[in-house]
Amino acid sequence: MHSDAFDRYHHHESPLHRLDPRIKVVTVVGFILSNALLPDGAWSAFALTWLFIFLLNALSELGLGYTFRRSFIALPFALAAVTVLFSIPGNALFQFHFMMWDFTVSDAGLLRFVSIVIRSWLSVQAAILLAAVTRFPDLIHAFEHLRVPAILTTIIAFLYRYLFVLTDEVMRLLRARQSRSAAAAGQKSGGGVLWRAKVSGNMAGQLFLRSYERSDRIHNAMLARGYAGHLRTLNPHELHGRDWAYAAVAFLFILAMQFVGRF
Amino acid sequence: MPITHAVEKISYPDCEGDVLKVRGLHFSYPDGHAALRGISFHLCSGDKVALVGPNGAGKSTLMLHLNGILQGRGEVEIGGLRLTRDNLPLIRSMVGLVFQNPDDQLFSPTVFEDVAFGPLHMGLPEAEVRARVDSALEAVRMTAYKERLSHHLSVGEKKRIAIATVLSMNPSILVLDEPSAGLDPRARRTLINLLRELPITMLVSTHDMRLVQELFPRTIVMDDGNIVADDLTMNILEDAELLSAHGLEKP
Amino acid sequence: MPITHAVEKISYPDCEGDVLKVRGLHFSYPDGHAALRGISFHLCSGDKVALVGPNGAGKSTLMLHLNGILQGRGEVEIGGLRLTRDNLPLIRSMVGLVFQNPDDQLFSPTVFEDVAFGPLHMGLPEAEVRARVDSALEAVRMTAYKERLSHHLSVGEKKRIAIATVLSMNPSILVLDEPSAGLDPRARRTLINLLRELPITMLVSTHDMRLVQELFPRTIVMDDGNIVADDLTMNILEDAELLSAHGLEKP
Amino acid sequence: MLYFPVEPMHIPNDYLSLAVSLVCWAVSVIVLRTAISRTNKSLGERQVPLMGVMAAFIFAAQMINFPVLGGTSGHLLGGVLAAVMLGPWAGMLAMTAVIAVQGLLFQDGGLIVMGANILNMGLLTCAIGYGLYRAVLGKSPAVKLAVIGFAAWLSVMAGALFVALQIWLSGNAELRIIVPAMLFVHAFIGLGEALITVAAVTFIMRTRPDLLAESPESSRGGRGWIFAGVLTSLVVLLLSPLASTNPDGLERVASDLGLTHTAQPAAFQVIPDYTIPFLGNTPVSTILAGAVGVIVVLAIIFITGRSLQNKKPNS
Ligand SMILES: Nc1ncnc2c1ncn2[C@@H]1O[C@H](COP(=O)(O)OP(=O)(O)OP(=O)(O)O)[C@@H](O)[C@H]1O
Ligand SMILES: Nc1ncnc2c1ncn2[C@@H]1O[C@H](COP(=O)(O)OP(=O)(O)OP(=O)(O)O)[C@@H](O)[C@H]1O
Ligand SMILES: [Mg+2]
Ligand SMILES: [Mg+2]
Repeated sequence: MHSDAFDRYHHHESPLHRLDPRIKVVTVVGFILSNALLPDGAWSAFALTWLFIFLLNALSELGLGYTFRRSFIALPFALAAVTVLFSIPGNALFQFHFMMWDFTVSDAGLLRFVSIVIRSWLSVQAAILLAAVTRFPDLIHAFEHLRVPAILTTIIAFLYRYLFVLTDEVMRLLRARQSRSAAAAGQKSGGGVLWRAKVSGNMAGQLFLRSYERSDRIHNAMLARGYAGHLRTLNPHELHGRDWAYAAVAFLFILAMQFVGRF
Repeated sequence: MPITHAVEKISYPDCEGDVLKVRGLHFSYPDGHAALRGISFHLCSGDKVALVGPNGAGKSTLMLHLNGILQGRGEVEIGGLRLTRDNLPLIRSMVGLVFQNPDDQLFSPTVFEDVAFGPLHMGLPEAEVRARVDSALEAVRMTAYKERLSHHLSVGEKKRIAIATVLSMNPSILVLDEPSAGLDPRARRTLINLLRELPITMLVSTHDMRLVQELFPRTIVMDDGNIVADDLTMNILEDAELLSAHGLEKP
Repeated sequence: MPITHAVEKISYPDCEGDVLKVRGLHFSYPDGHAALRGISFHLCSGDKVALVGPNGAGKSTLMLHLNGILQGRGEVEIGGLRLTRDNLPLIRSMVGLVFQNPDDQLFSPTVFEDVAFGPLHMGLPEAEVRARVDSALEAVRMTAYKERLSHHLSVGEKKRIAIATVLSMNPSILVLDEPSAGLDPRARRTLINLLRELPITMLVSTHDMRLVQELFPRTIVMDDGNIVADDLTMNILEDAELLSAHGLEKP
Repeated sequence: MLYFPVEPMHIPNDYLSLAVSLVCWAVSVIVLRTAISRTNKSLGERQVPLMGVMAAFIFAAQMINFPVLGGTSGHLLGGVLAAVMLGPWAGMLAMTAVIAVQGLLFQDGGLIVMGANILNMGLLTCAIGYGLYRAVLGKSPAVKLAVIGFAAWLSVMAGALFVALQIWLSGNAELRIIVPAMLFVHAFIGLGEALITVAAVTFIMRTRPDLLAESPESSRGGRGWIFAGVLTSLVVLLLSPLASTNPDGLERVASDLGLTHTAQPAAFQVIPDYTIPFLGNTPVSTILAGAVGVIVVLAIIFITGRSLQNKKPNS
């Protein structure tokens, strides 16, 4: 079995893939921040930003609609912003009653809601693109260079490596339980909720022990290869002219969006 | 010593698949990889069949279809009952699936709890559950281990307990995924004897060609999602061309 | 086909243990379980030795002593150098230990980083590290995999990369714990050929008696923390009594 | 799909105002900075693979579910389990790594709001979990399990309450609605968390009691954690009913503290999210405020990174 489904990286030889990961991280963060700073209802800026993402999609050789398609997985979260509809006073569009509350959807609320969903959706697309054109280990390197403490990046590197091993293990545990979740003919099956919860807890405990013991073995393997408490890595990354050029373009674009969005 | 099977003992193919019938089974994983490309075969009551083929042939994928953990296009019939979403729980009580790694099968702290999971989930009364656990442990000769912690057992012991966890559900067919992997010769021998004695239909995937030769009168060879041969083991093992074409070796 | 070794090719015992010498090694785990009870043996340059014995015999425990991950009572000498706390880093660069499960050995996200881990921690300069990685990957014929992510590899590929991770440290002795477990026949064959070609002293624990027969002129049998036999493989495999007493089988 | 986001608690980007997001980032960075220096100090060399694999464990364990009712299922968040098994600081780092990967790789929770997500799901849960557990360290297994179960439930409620408060402070929801709604839903989710956590710890107690040995080494936590845990719990326990039954009171407090404006007809309406007072509520002011906030946070992260870099021997 494998959990390749976890992989967000898609290998191509595009200009975006070749960019230095630091530049990619910094510009994506800048891009997302810029989105957050756009005022509600900055439609033209939203549209231009989306075009920009479209353009990057094209550059990445992933296909024009790649991030667009992928971004739908994040859409259910739009529900979380529903409360905005009722929270901003303005001209009432319609009203309804639910349990002990009265809800009023106002025009301002609607505007805010739509703006939040769009901004969030644009940001998600940028993040999806980043993960699709940057190998995760390079992403970790980038964060190392951006002075995220080494211990955190190391934990994340191990997490990433063993994510695949352990989720495979979980999948197999879940399958084993599933395949024994049987019923006799004409009989109610499943057991009580408490019992089911206990079984899940047992599985978590089981997984914990195995992970714990595995970390012991990994530590042994590291010792066997000379580890003495500090990790060393080679830095494979170098900043080129094209990286700076791209950074400059992205920065100008962000400034332009802020201008378009506000005036 | 390899046992060569007297031909008259072999009952193949003398039935219409009363225990298991698979017809035109196709399956692709979500990432688009086609793992099964039209599998058809059947098992008769009492059959003991080996499933061999190189890594990635689709053996495990096929096994996961037999009790509906995966559901592809095509038909699976267990004991004359067509597998559908509605009768999944019932089917699961008829097909006992044992995974390669016993650690994946044993998720409870004690042996008893693990063997009792199936019957408990089926909603059987307590006395019946206890009786089933006892007879399943008896069958794999691990009665003394009832109160032990699964975590501390040796691999060979775990393997046997893993088999008990499905025997306790009184399955009509046992499906084992690579049961002998990682066992030392003694544990492997014990397992072979156990499998030989269990009076139940079984389908066993393995890379261990000696096990195939010793234990299974009939062998199915899979490669790349297809069944490329389904014949008496002795015929298959004689077919050097077939073996080498599918990365297998004569024992 | 099993290869039977011509007797004149065998160089045992014609040295004083210039590569590895173990004398009177005792070890108990913290829980009091005595896993090694006085182990003594030696390896000569170029030796390829199998270490066999039932589950729990202490094979893995012994291997962990050879580069000081565990330290028991007794003496371990590598290349004439007595293993002490001070020369641990040096010893670890001389003993290449490969664990059974490649997922425990390949802990870095990419193949390159994993193979470079050892040389980097030996403090070698960058150019030297890169050269070592290249030649190690060359030796296991996985050069094309340098930039791959470890979790994408098949078990057989992982096994080979795991061997490369220690080859890159230019060890004078290779210690492998059950290298063939879980491999399909083709991958197993590739591994056997690789081990046969590597011109390096090796000690290999395994349950795979055919591997022993094919590859190793000399075999050490362990049981219950003791070495119960240390002889030419052909002699050991003929000694039916010895084999059955220690849960082994002739291939 | 193999990966499914399990908690309705990951806040996406832009659902919090920039100001609230940045404040949460600042708080998280400060706490994590301490966690890092503590674990660095007490770091047995085997802690690095241990924490990494444990983070992967939490990630994987979140996929273990059990059917509850009508197709819904219970899941594990894991903060309390991590804190009890690894100690508070290591637990926080492991949870942070999990949330970071969920955000970076799976877009489950945004980058800007990651500080808030870390605070809600990683830091609070570990503080409550370890603090309460630490208080009963010498007691009988039954007492310990009961407290762990309660802590697990409370940790989910704490996360939910903080999410609600952050959304409210961002001006995106009314207190009177969001708090009861979040708490109501999570009261049930919390039960699942409690059941799984207790069963998992019981399992470990039975199979490897040595891992739960009562040796509060320095990598675990001192008695100070009891104070931290109980205090956090009290805040959650007192604030939840207050916010649900008497939102006006809380709103008044917030506006008195300058967190929200009361000048507007509806008390909950606007917050001074990213405006600079003397420039008024103009676009320029908003941009400047945002920029200032970003600079402040970057400075904090930078200084933290530097001070840590200096402490470590060069490797
Ligand atoms: N979860 C998955 N997602 C995508 N592809 C998968 C998944 N699991 C298996 N595959 C692929 O499906 C094919 C069949 O896999 P399967 O595990 O059934 O092979 P197998 O015959 O059991 O091999 P082995 O002998 O190694 O156990 C392989 O190519 C494998 O890479
Ligand atoms: N960490 C440990 N704590 C206590 N006992 C242990 C530990 N690891 C191994 N043992 C015990 O020490 C003995 C030797 O174990 P070891 O792993 O060396 O056996 P082995 O020969 O490698 O077996 P296998 O063939 O199953 O790998 C066994 O009885 C085992 O139960
Ligand atoms: Mg398989
Ligand atoms: Mg071993």
